[in-house]
Amino acid sequence: MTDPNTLSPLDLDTPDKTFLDANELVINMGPQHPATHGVLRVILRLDGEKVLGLECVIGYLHRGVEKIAENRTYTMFNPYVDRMDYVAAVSNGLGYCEAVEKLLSVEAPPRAQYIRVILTELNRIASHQLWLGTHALDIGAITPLFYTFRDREEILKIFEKYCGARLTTHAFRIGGLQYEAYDGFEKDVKAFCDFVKPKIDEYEELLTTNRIWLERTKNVGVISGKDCIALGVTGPVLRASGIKWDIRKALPYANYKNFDFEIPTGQNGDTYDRYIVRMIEMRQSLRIIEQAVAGIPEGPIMAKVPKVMKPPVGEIYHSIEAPKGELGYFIVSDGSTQPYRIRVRPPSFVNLQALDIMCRGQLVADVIAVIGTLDIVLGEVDR
Amino acid sequence: MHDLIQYIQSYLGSDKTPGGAGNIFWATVYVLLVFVGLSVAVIAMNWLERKILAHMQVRLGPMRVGPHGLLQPIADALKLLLKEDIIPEGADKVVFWVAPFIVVLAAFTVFVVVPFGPTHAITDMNIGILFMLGVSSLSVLGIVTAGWASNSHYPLIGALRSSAQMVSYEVAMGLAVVSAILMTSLNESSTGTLSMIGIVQAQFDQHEWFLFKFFPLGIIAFVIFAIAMVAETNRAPFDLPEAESELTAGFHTEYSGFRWSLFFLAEYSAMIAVSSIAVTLWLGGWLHPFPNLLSSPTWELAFSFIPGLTFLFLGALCFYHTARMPKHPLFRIQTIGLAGFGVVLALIGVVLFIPAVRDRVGDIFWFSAKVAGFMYLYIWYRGTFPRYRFDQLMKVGWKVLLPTGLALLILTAVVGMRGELLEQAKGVFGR
Amino acid sequence: MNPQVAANPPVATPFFFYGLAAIMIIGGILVITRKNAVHSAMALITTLLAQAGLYLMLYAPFVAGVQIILYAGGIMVLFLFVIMLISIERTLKERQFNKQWLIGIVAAGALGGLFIAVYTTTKGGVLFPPVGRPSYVEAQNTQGVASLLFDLHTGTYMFAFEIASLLLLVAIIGAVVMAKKRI
Amino acid sequence: MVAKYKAEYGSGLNALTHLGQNYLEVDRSLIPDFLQLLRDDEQFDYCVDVTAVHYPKREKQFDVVWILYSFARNERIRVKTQIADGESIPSAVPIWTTCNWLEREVYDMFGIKFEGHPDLKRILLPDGWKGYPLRKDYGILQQDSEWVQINLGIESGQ
Repeated sequence: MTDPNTLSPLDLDTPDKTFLDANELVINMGPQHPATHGVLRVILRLDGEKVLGLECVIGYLHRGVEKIAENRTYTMFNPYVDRMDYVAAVSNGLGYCEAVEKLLSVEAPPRAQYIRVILTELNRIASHQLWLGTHALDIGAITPLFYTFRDREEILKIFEKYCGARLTTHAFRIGGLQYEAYDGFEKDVKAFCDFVKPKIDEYEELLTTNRIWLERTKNVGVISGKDCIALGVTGPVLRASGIKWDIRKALPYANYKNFDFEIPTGQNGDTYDRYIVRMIEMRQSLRIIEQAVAGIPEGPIMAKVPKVMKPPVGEIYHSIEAPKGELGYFIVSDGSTQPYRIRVRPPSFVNLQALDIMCRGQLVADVIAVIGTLDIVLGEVDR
Repeated sequence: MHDLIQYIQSYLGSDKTPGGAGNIFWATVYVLLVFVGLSVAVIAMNWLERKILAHMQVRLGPMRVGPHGLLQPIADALKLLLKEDIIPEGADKVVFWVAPFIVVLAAFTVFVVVPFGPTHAITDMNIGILFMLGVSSLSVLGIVTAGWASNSHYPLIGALRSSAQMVSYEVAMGLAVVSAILMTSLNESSTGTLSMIGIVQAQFDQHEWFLFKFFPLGIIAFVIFAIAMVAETNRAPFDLPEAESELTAGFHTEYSGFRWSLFFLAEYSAMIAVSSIAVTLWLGGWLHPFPNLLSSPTWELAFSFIPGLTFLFLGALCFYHTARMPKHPLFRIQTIGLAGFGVVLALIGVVLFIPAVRDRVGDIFWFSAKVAGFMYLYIWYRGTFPRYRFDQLMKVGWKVLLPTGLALLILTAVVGMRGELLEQAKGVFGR
Repeated sequence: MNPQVAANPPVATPFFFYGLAAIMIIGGILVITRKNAVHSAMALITTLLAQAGLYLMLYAPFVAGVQIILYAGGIMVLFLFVIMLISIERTLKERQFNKQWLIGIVAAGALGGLFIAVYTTTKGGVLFPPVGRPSYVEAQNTQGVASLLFDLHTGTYMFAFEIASLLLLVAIIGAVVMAKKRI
Repeated sequence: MVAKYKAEYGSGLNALTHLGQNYLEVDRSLIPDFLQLLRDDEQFDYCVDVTAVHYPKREKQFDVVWILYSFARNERIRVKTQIADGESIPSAVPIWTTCNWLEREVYDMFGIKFEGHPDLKRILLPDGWKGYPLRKDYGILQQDSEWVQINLGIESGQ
């Protein structure tokens, strides 16, 4: 089934056959389960508490986003992408807008680019904060959830002030931005940066050196860089496995090449490394935001885009580094106002495939930790 | 009639527990008092846990039902009692019925020997501590049967986990307890005892809490017990049997309404019970701080004022918050309620100053205060720690606590008998 | 004469004795007649607890405590543990009594006969000592057990006790070896 | 690179660039071997996505698209091939494990069968569903009403 070259051999423990005859138990986790982050159903095959294998059943949230796209114009489809990864709606919008802009061969003006970067990075922090809270909650630490939600609130307030929406923001338009940054936008963002830095220290204080946290996350859900590549796993999970790859650096989009930031990597590819990588990513995002706020230029915020968009015949694949990994849009245009086909390459969907390999031989409690650490959003998995 | 009154009064001058004096009337009164007190404590604990946890987590907690959510536990209790009692289709009805009662019975029965004061216990058993450990271990039966009778995977796994957990931590717990019992006998005067009252008395006689005896052995034993008792009561960070993110709610997933509330009641009273053991064994039970040093009548008088002062302080706190209440007509009833609550607390405080009362409740107050400290620790743990994984839990129990406990037991014996041992060594080598 | 016993005459002794005995017998019958193994185990627990009550009545609180902590608390939990992992549906279909019931009845009859014989021959003697004997004294029970077991001069069961614990240790190791191929 | 393979495969291979993105049009017959070659010799070790596009008016109705990325070259490439309705195509799971779910999704949405796929079944839609929603002849309001009525007990899922 799998090529041994691409996939390191799994240490698959078959139950010890003794006269007591190891009991194999099949457990159905979800679709209604507090730790599956939505409506994910995981069928676990257990030997006692040890996981022999698992299968994900997904599609409970399937809304046919790709089909909807074929029946909407390019502009009309823009808000729909927010509903996929609803905790990182801004990133979704950025990917879509940039893909269509490429198809139209226009480029958003610099000021718009800067604001886009600020909002996207803010959204990355928000997404990671939500991940941290729920992940810690899954592992049993209930307090970080409230801390992260308190601080995420500040980001949502900025979004709300900017575009009126908190969750499904629809912040960007094809060709730039609809709204000019409100008065005091820079000040708010700067204040937020100053506000959130000690807060991130606070999360770390609660967890990073907590012995139980270390025991629960170290060497749990280990995946090697090789397996990550074979499975197409991207984002923090890939970086925690030691592969220094971030689309913001590898294939820069927006104006990320203007900013100075680092790509954090881990060595072991375990849950703890993924936690550390995401924590550093939050700080790096703050760095980007600070640079962007300092260098935000004056100028128009909207490129010249026709009212009725009719991209020339052709196809484009454009991807960005969403908080969860590579978020790609493959758009086929037939020259009409409606896209002929839009394919979304969802990071959560592809990353979720790795769940099986990461959980084998671990315990039930680790499945929870691994689902958490993969940072999936079922809205994006099922689309 | 007169005989009856005399029978009732005859106990009052006694220096024994009602059980010890064989006075059935007062024993019954004590049983009722403990039962009511415990229920009130559980209700208060419910409110406190929610409030304290909330404040640890930068939120307010219950604020709507009553001033500062004071009536929330009552509302919860009402809701639970009125809820539909669901018995799952495939469940084993009889066992499903019986299981919560086993748990509650086990949790409440242990309070028969808990010494709230030298005479304030229902009875003083010769095997007090053994009885407590034995009966509290029975609650495992209820948990296991509850999980099995639900006929569902999650409860079954939860039940298996909790039984394995409780059985293994009982061992470490037992070792720590034995080392404390050993301390009762390891001095010049006293002989060993298993009686709860006797253990506290021994601490008084030996002029130190067992926490500090044979430093640091006492503290280590206490720490082992303190860890094991959290595991015994299935609380965070050892709350795997009811790990909601993994097993939804563990062994009581299928329970609802009244039967579920019994589990809740049992969990909290078990927490109080094990805390009582810890207080009795290591923290000097009902003794106030420095009972030997500060034993002059003046100090006794000063200490006897503390319970009343505490309640007055709580009352004052209520009045302070009454003053801070929003001055809005919608809040009028709440403001009045809070003020009323403050008045009740202050009245209790005043009553506690009456000499006859003062002399009798001092012990109970100190005991409760120490137990309350442990309750706060429980909440603190819950707010701070992530949850252990099952194998790690077992590792901590068997590979860390058990060997430490064994070594500690031997060390305690050696240190306690060092005089005799030296003597013998002299006898052997001295010639 | 122990003052404590004198001050606290036992209350309603026959009532409690017969009550506990009845519970024990009913529990014992339920243990063998219930088809559901968990129900049997519950009945057995009841029996063991009633037995602990009888020990208490015999002024042997230490033994009663050990009975609860070991049998009812420890061993029965492990029993339940194992029973739960066995499919109940399968056990329900199995035959409850095998062909050895005849031998069983003979053995039980012999044991019962022995009890009756001992009871009748020693009535008023060793088995039911008169009130006031030292063995009544609750306060000395724990120490009494300990001195019987461990005292250098009066202890007669030290060797037997140690042998029994060694036997249990061997049993534990054997169980581990049998249950787990790789240790 | 392209020139080398062009020489080898001739008309079966066509290299194009659109909007600065390279893509290869490959004949259906070359498919598993050429993908294998791309991974082994050209270091395209990361399969970003597998998808399909439906052109009902064409004779060969489907475009199957592999989007590949090479970490070593930092380069992305698309491989396209055309197949007719009902035709199957070799699975790429032995080459990139990630194709497992991606191919399942393509099967789910377009009904394209992948030979040698370890577990080809529907992934997003329920197992008993009839029809392939991303085909152009499948209306946006269309549904498997039979399935809805049987499994959900309601008239319509709209």
